[in-house]
Amino acid sequence: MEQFVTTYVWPGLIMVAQSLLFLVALLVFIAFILLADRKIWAAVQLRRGPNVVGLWGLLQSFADLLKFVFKEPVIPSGANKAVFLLAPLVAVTLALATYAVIPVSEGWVIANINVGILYVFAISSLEVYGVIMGGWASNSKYPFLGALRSAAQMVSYEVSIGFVIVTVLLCVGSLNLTDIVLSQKDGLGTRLGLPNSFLDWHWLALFPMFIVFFISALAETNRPPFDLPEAESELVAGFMVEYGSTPYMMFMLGEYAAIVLMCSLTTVLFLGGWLPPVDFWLLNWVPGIVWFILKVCMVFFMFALVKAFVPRYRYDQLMRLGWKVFLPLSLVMLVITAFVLKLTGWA
Amino acid sequence: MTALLGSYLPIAIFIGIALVIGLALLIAPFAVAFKAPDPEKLSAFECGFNAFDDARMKFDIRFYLVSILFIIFDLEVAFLFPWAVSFGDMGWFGFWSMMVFLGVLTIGFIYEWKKGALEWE
Amino acid sequence: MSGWPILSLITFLPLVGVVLLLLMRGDSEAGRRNVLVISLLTTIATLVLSLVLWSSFDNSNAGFQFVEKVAWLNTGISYHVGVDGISMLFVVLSAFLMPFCVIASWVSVEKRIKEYMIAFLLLETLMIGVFVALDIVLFYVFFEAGLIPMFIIIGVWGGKDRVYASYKFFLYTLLGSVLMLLAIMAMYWDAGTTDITQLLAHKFPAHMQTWLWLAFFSSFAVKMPMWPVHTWLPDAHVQAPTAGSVILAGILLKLGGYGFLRFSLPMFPLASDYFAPFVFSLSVIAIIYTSLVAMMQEDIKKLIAYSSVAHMGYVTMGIFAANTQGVQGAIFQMLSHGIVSGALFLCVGVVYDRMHTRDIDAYGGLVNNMPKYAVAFMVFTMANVGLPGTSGFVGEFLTLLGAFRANTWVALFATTGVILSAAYALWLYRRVIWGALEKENLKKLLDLSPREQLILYPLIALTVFFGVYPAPVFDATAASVDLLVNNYNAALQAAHDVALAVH
Amino acid sequence: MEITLGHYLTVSAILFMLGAFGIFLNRKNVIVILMSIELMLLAVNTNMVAFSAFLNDITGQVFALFILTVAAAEAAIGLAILVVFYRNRGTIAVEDVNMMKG
Amino acid sequence: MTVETFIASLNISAPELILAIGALVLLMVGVFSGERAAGVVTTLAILVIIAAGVALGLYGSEGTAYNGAFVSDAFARFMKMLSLVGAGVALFMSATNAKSEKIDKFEYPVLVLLATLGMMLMISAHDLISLYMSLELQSLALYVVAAMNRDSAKSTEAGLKYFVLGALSSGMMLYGMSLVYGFTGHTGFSEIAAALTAETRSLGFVFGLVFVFAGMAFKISAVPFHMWTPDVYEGAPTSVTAFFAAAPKVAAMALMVRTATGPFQPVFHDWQQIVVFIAIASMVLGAFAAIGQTNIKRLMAYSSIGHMGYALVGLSAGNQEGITGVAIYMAIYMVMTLGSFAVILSMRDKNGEPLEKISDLAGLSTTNPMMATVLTILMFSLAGIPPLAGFFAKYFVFMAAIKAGLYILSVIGVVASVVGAYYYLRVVKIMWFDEATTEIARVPASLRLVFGLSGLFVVGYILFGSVIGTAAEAAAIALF
Repeated sequence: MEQFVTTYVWPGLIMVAQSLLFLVALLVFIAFILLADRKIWAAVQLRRGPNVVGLWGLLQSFADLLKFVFKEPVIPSGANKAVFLLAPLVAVTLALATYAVIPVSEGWVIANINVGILYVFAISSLEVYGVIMGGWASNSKYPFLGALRSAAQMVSYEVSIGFVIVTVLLCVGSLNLTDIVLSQKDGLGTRLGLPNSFLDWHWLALFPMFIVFFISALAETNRPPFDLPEAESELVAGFMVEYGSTPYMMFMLGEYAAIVLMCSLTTVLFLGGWLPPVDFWLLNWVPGIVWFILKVCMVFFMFALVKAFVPRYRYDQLMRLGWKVFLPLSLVMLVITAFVLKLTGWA
Repeated sequence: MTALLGSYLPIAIFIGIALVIGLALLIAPFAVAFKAPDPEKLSAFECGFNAFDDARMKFDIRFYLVSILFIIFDLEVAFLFPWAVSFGDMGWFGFWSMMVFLGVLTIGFIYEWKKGALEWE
Repeated sequence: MSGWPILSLITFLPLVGVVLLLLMRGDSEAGRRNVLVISLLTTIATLVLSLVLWSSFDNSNAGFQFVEKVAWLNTGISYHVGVDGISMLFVVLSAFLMPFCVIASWVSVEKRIKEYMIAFLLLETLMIGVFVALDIVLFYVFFEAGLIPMFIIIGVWGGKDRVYASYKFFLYTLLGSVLMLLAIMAMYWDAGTTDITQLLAHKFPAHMQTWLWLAFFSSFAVKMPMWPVHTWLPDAHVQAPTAGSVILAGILLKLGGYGFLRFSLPMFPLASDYFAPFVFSLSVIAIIYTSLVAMMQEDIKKLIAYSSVAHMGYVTMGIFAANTQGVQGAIFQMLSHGIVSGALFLCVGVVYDRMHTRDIDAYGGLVNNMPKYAVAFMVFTMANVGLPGTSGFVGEFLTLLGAFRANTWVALFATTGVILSAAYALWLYRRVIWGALEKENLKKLLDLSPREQLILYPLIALTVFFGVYPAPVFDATAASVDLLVNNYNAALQAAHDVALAVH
Repeated sequence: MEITLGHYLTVSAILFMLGAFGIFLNRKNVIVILMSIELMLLAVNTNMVAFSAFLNDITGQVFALFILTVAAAEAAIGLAILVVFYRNRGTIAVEDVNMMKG
Repeated sequence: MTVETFIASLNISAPELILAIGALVLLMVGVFSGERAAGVVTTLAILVIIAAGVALGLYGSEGTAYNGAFVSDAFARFMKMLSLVGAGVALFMSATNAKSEKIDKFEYPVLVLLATLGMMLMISAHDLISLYMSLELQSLALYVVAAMNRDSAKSTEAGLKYFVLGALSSGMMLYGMSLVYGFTGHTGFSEIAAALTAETRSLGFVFGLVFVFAGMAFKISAVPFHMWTPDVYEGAPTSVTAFFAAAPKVAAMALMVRTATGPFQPVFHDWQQIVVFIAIASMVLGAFAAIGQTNIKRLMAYSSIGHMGYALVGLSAGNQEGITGVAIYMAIYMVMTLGSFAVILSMRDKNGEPLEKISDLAGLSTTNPMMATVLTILMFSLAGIPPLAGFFAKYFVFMAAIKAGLYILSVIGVVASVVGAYYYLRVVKIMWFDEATTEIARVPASLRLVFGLSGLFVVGYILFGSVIGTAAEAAAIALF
């Protein structure tokens, strides 16, 4: 009995506590990221953005949460009720579930499994289900079309993302995300004789892939300039037209969770995860999680700027970019990377 | 606790908790919010009309095409994963094997391209 | 022996005719004549060759002569041909009847003469092939291939129910022979060869013999045809064109009898002995029952067809009597029946060409304006009945004699068949030939044309000749038959000894 | 409770049967048939991987990977044929796949 | 794998490589020159097949390749040659009717090449994995080819049915393979055989065996897995049906023979029962179900079901004679089928519309004697009447069955062949005994060439049959 407690109950409780802590922190982080998104956008347009709730509007997201909770949940009469409600749940659960394998610092990861990147890839592939279910269950034309577009867009860019990830894997030789980060301690820069620094990270060695990944991430998460599915002028609000109250909010939450995840992945794959930019004692002393969050924020800042700066794509342009530019490009890069690695023996 | 359980149980717990949070959010308004449904409110969104027909209509064949292409390419990626992971342990033979595979894939890709499967407009 | 492959020549000479015919056009009047002339010349050449064969045949040799053997299909099967006393005369008979068929078809076949002749010449090759084959698979190939041209002949140029008749003919025969095919395979695995000469020397185990015998019986009995699987024959005969009937009755029926002689009796002596009572019963039933049925017929051809079944009953009876008289008689009966029944069908053809009906009631009093025809018809009717002095008598008498030696009761019942056959044959003759010429359309009929005389007179001569002087036939067959019967008895004796020794 | 090979085999057998029955008993929609086929292949993969693990032999997993790919190709072709069929007939109900009988 | 063994492997699989590369190149040729390239690509595809045939015939070295996953022996070469001939001739015939059947797309020859490649690999498969992959390569190409005429409801329905049942059978076969793998621990054929010899087979393995054979029975359309055949034969464009009836059957049969006599040889008594059962069922059903048919393509479908039953008789004997018989049977069957389909392809009225009813052949012997003669010969041959080739096909398989003591099987088989003869006779009857009703348009020279040659083959088998017999025997010896 006692043995059962020590081998199962305690570790289990610890896991629950860790997960809970991580999730709460994540949700809070997302809340501020949401605010940041609005603030940045506003700043680019020389507006103020939300500034009423709390100091500088810092509590805006929490206010929104309350607002949504107290809104009337409407389920359209023609909708398939179960699926209609399941869709946001699927969207948000999957978006959050992916974080289980993201290492925010050395050892700071919920599950340090050895097929981490596969897990991420698999779960993020599933996210399209939430969209499809929502669009289909609404039984309305706009959501239906929005869902189709959304799904087609997500899967199109998923392919390129897959190739990009494979390129990174070529350099690392492991599917474990922690290993991927650690392998960036000495990369291109070290091989060229420089000290350990941000030049070792994959963004430099695999620069084109970094760009492809970044843009694909935008498309994958339906961010502008690829927010066709939600194009307000065309499809009102895409697959979530019929949603209101927390179900709607859950889609938004899922979306931002996915965005942050993409930022985290960019960080892990290309920006050295929690590693400090330069191998310098002072910087090494700073906890890894700080560097990680800083990098995620930096990537998100780019996301937000893109949203603010770049005009929206047409749907055909979007598909063309995905299939006719990124796919061949990433394929060629993959081959070149493999060839160079084999030739230099760096793999 | 076995190693397998040790590394995958956290994921299950994590997903479980995420699910609980999601459920809580989903149920909250049903518990606390004011409800006054009426037929207009519950009808599907349409530009000022009642819906003409079932919304689950025929749609463009190209969506099917995209899904089929996705299936194909995503699986190629599935093949690439193990190859990439063990890339360092392989010699040139492993490299060229995959190049042949990708070559065939590329030919298929060129075929699609020329056939216009990738055109949207 | 003679150094040149005479058997192959006889067998495949008709094929040369086929090739020539294929190159011609048979549509026009001239083309038609060319077709007929070529066919006739081919068949006559074959006949001449076959007579050469007979003349150079060594009567004292009981084994196979004129043997040719070439490896074929590299699987143990060989192209192996040769004749002995039993088969040689059948070759001659086949070659002999063909020219008559060609002449008989001279005007009666109106459409598609070229295809018709091609089918006939093919059939000739295949029939002769059956008799000369000394490899059991080769035998089977020839045996069954004959179905194809015959099917087409009955189906295309036959009477109004030709489709039904051709199907029945084809499927009955096929069903019988495929079982034989399996038996042939089993024999191969037991004996390790498909060579008939070696198979004849091989002793098949007793239990196996039973099954093999039954399988062969299923094929030959249908072909023969024996009661109760004879029903295809009347249909086929009635519907077939005249020449088709001639070939059918004259030669194809003999394949069954030949098969019994070549395979069942010598290769499975124990089973043959065991089943002999069974065959006797069937034969007697065939003789009596089909004779009775023949009496009831309204159709001349059908009547003759049933009479053929009855006559074949004598043949099976003679064969399974398994003594010299019986076997000799059976062979002779087959040859004789080949000529006589063929001739009878030709006679029917003569009036059919004029009247286009075969109803007995449609005729009567033909003797008045067709005296030559009446004479010819009479001779063949008598021969069919088995009147002494015609070839029919010799065969029937000998088979009865043989049966008598084997089983008195069988002989007794079979003899009643003779009386019955006299009854229906004479009745037929009376109704068709005798009486007053009352029917209007019959009055215009002309007597035999020169062409018809050319067909019928030689056959009359032959019928009488063999009736009076059967020796040439017996001379040829004697040695082989003796060998066959001796081996048969020796095998039985040996088995008997073994059985005794075991007890 | 130890999970043995038998458990895996049972699960996959059940899955396989579900797939097979899905094909034979389904009278509604061809898509369901396609899904049933996928289910069958999934059962096979379960088998393969289970055997592979218990035999300590990598072949089964390699095989499973191949099956995955082929299954996808098969699904793609099946969908394509289904689309063409739908264009011609305007329906994908199982009972309407009946032009030819006998 | 060292460079030397790899080069050797490439050498051994040279014909396959030619086909594979050829298919890819032709795909590119086709797609870059647009739709009008169909004719050119078809011609080139035939050339590729010929090249593969030459490579196979002249330079084909024997041995195992790719770490034992691929084997080339006399048996493989014999069957591959058949497949290549079947595919090549089918492609050759398709050219004449491509336009009217709406298969004049360059994808068609490419798919045929790919399917042929699949067949070649199937025949040479020496490992469950390579077996499965090649089988699927073939099947996937065939599914598409069946639905090639996209605008025809019948063609797409044929494709759909073929796909659903084909996928089902693949699934079953695969499930069987997984059990075989699991209970023997190997996927290589030699290793499986060794494992089965070393220890008694388990119940799980027997299950797997049954599933594997069921899957293969489907591919050769043996009863009770034949349901797709009539519909696919009828629905698919006739040129495609001609292809279906010839090459894939050969390859699938070869596959069945190889697995039965290779990895599963130690459990001969287990699979013999299965094979005997499906052989009997196929022969009987093929014979009886064909009787009522009015569509000649359906008739050919049931005919092929029956013929597969006969070929299986040889396999069920399980001895070397049996395998020789199967090899000869498949060779002869293929020629007969191709010839028959050449005739069926020639059946079109004055407007070029295809005719498919058997009654449309009425009076063919007067309107087109040559065609009628050839079809008659082919029908009699299919019925197994000597001296035509079809007889010898049956002869050799039944010979083996008798040797193996399968008397009941043989009797049922020959009786079924008599019943089968009935419907072949019906075709002959309609051609020769009935009056002409429809006039058949002029037959293109290429089709005349094909059915003429097949007629000559069928008749001339008695003369040169030993050539095929010797090759088949060598092929069978290679398996024992």
